[in-house]
Amino acid sequence: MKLLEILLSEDDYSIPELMLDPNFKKWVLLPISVMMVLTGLLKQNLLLLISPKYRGYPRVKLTESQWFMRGQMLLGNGTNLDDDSFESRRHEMINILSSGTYLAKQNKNNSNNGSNNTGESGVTNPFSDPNINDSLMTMAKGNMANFIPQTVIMWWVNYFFGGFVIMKLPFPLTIKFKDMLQNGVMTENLDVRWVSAISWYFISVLGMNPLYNLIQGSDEQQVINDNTTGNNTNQILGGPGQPAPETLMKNLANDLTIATRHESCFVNIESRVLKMYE
Amino acid sequence: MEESFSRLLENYSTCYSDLMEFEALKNLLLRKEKKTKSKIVSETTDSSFFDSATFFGLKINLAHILMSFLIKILYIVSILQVLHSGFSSYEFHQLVKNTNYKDHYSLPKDIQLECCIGLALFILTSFLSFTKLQYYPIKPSINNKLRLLTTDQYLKDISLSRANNVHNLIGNDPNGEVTFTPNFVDLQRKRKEISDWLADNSKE
Amino acid sequence: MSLTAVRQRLLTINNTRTYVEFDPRETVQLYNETKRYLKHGDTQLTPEQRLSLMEMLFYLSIFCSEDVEAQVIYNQISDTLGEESCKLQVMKATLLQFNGSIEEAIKYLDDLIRQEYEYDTDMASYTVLSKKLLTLKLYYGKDYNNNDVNNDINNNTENKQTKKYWDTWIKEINILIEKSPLDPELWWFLAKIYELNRHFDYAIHCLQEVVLIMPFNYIAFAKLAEMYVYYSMSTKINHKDKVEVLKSALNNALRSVELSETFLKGWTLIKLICERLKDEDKTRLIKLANKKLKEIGNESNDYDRFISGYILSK
Amino acid sequence: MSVNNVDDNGNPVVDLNSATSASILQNMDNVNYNKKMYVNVMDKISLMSGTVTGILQYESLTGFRNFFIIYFGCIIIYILFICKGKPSRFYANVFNDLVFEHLVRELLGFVMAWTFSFALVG
Repeated sequence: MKLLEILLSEDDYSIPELMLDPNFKKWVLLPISVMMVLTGLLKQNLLLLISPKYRGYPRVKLTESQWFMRGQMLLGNGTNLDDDSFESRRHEMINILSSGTYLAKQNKNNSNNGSNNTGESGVTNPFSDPNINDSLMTMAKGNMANFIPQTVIMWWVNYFFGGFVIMKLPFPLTIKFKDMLQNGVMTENLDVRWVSAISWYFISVLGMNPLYNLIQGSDEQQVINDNTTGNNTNQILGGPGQPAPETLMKNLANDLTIATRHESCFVNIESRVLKMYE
Repeated sequence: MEESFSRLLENYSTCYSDLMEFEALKNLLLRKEKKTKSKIVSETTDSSFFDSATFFGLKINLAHILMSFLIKILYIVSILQVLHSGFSSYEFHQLVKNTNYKDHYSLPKDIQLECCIGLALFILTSFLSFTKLQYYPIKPSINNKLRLLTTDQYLKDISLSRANNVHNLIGNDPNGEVTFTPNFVDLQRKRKEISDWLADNSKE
Repeated sequence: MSLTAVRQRLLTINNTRTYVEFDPRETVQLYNETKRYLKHGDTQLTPEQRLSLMEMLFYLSIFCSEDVEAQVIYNQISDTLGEESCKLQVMKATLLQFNGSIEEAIKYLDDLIRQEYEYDTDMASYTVLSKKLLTLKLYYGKDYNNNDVNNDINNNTENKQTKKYWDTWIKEINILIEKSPLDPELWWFLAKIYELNRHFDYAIHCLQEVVLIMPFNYIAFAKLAEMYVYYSMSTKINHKDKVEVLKSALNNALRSVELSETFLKGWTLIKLICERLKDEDKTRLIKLANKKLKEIGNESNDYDRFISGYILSK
Repeated sequence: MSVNNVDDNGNPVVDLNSATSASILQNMDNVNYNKKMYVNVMDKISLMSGTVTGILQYESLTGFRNFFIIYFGCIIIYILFICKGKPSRFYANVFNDLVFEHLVRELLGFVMAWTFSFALVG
């Protein structure tokens, strides 16, 4: 609140004017700004490079999760059907899900005749699974790409441009900012508006977003349906930390059993259309 | 060349589920086709016409090219103005700093004015740079021309029923990947159809 | 600006695969235009979009029997991407189909699916390859040689040979659907086959699956309405049910226009169905449909104008 | 989009149970497109007005006042000329989408440009 008061107060009290070497502008302010822009662009491209790669699964596993998703879709989009077709589909899906026709493990056991007993082991160690390690790696990489450039630049600014005041802010701040913004400047009574290089770094970190947008985002792609939303069919059941596919299917079957109240989108559609367009 | 019309009507046969009636309609179109055939064939095989008119649609878009050029110029002018006033302001402050009367001088009016005009011009230009949405129809019309369809809006409708109007306007099926069953196309038949058509047309 | 519109048109045609629906004249024109566009270059085209347009050009060259050029395009794409992706594999199979023999293409795809895609895949790639394999096998394969089969609606249910042929199709597609129940294209194609064989009730079932998967597909709703109309005309059902079926048809048609305001087919179907439902008072709907058709006739593309004008004049 | 990305049903699964009426449904691509157009123009303007404010050597309150005048002025121009007076047709939640959602972003961009040109000129 106090900050707001000071921010909004007309600047009546005069501040002692400092004479700064104009070379500060040339050799401190500009290099930091250029570095900020460049690393921002670099980061974007880096994120593209380390984006997760295509990952495959065995086909049976995908079939299993697709049948599960079909049940979910019936629940979610069932309003698109009339009552009779919804009912018949509901019963069909309940049968399929509760009997586990398309469970991947079952198929495997049938074909290999118990050569592998994966069913017994229960919960596996998440770190022994290479797939999970992969996803953890991509997550970690994404985070690293975000904060490593930040740390590096901050260090760079502090190391090369620390210990002196380079500019005056156009707005006043409370005394609390003194520690942060005049870091390394040994003057107790200097006004907070005189700040060191690191505060220019902070301001540009906060305010760079519009600039990045202008530099790279001006392609006004007007493609009418650009189907880049990716396919949602590749999620698989029983990922890390999830219950077994079998349980999930049973649960969904239960949900479907309960879902007897079906609300079709065709109820009152005529009056709705008339109201919309007439 | 009305064959495309009849083909389209075939898709719309649905509307006339009486097949008999549909046949009658088709015959009507075929008769019409015979009448107009000679004229249209000469148009389709005229390759120079084909080159200029269908591709870039130069005639219609001269105004647009001029407009985008003008907008670029305006951007440059406004940015130069702001830069120039910035430099003037810099010089002024350097001068004033070395005198003892720095509180007595404020920035000269002309610099202020130049700066403000630059900003106003910039804002104006960035609003002018919005263009109305334009589309080419998916299928060329019977004389092989693509007529540029301009809508009267700068932004896209968000409500689903209106957003789909664009598809209807240009004759697009947004779910074509499903409805045309592209993975089940009989390639050999398609090739034959096209080579037959090419043979027919090159003869005439 | 016009370049934007050209780019946008080509990309839309590619994304929706509309080019497989074009008639010969349109195909040849699109082929020339795409070629010229890619040669001319466009700075705003991203590399991905460029590649996808090249894929379209590949298929267009195949359509126009320009096999050499297709091979060149294939080489260009595979130089940038490698041959791992399923789209490239389908393209390769297509090239084999015309440059080598169909058996070769079938064997290539079969091996690929069996040895690789069964164990390490994503569903889209798996189904795309399977569909291509199925197409090759059933359209041109030795076991099902059927060049005489006529797809014409009028004369195929009687012919035993064709019936057997379509039964194979239905069986094969069902096997694929068991593996990948969320692929709308499979359901749609199955509906198409049932429609050809005049099993409209089965076709309705398949289209309802499409609608479940793609809840806003207004084209599918209109198709459903169309199937209901056909179903109501078939001899199987009595008069009382007929009205019910027509009502379902009307509901679906209404849903399609609810999702898309100026959808010509939807409004036409509404007009038609309302005229058939003689017992009930639908004057308001008919009036609305006429109004909308008039609007379409005033401001849509040339084809829709022509058709709406025709329908209104009737 | 790319050749190795086969796409079949990219459609979103939306729970329609709550809203069967299509008048509420929105096309997300268009929503994003409109927002992007708006952000693009506002980004340009806020950076430019920050620069100008710095050149004029405005300080504290005057500078912030400058920002808010330009910001709200541009919103009004945008609504009147680009949205043709009907912003609700293009933006689901007009106040949030046009005023509040990007306020902090544009303000920080403005402050950055302001500080920068203030320091360079002064």
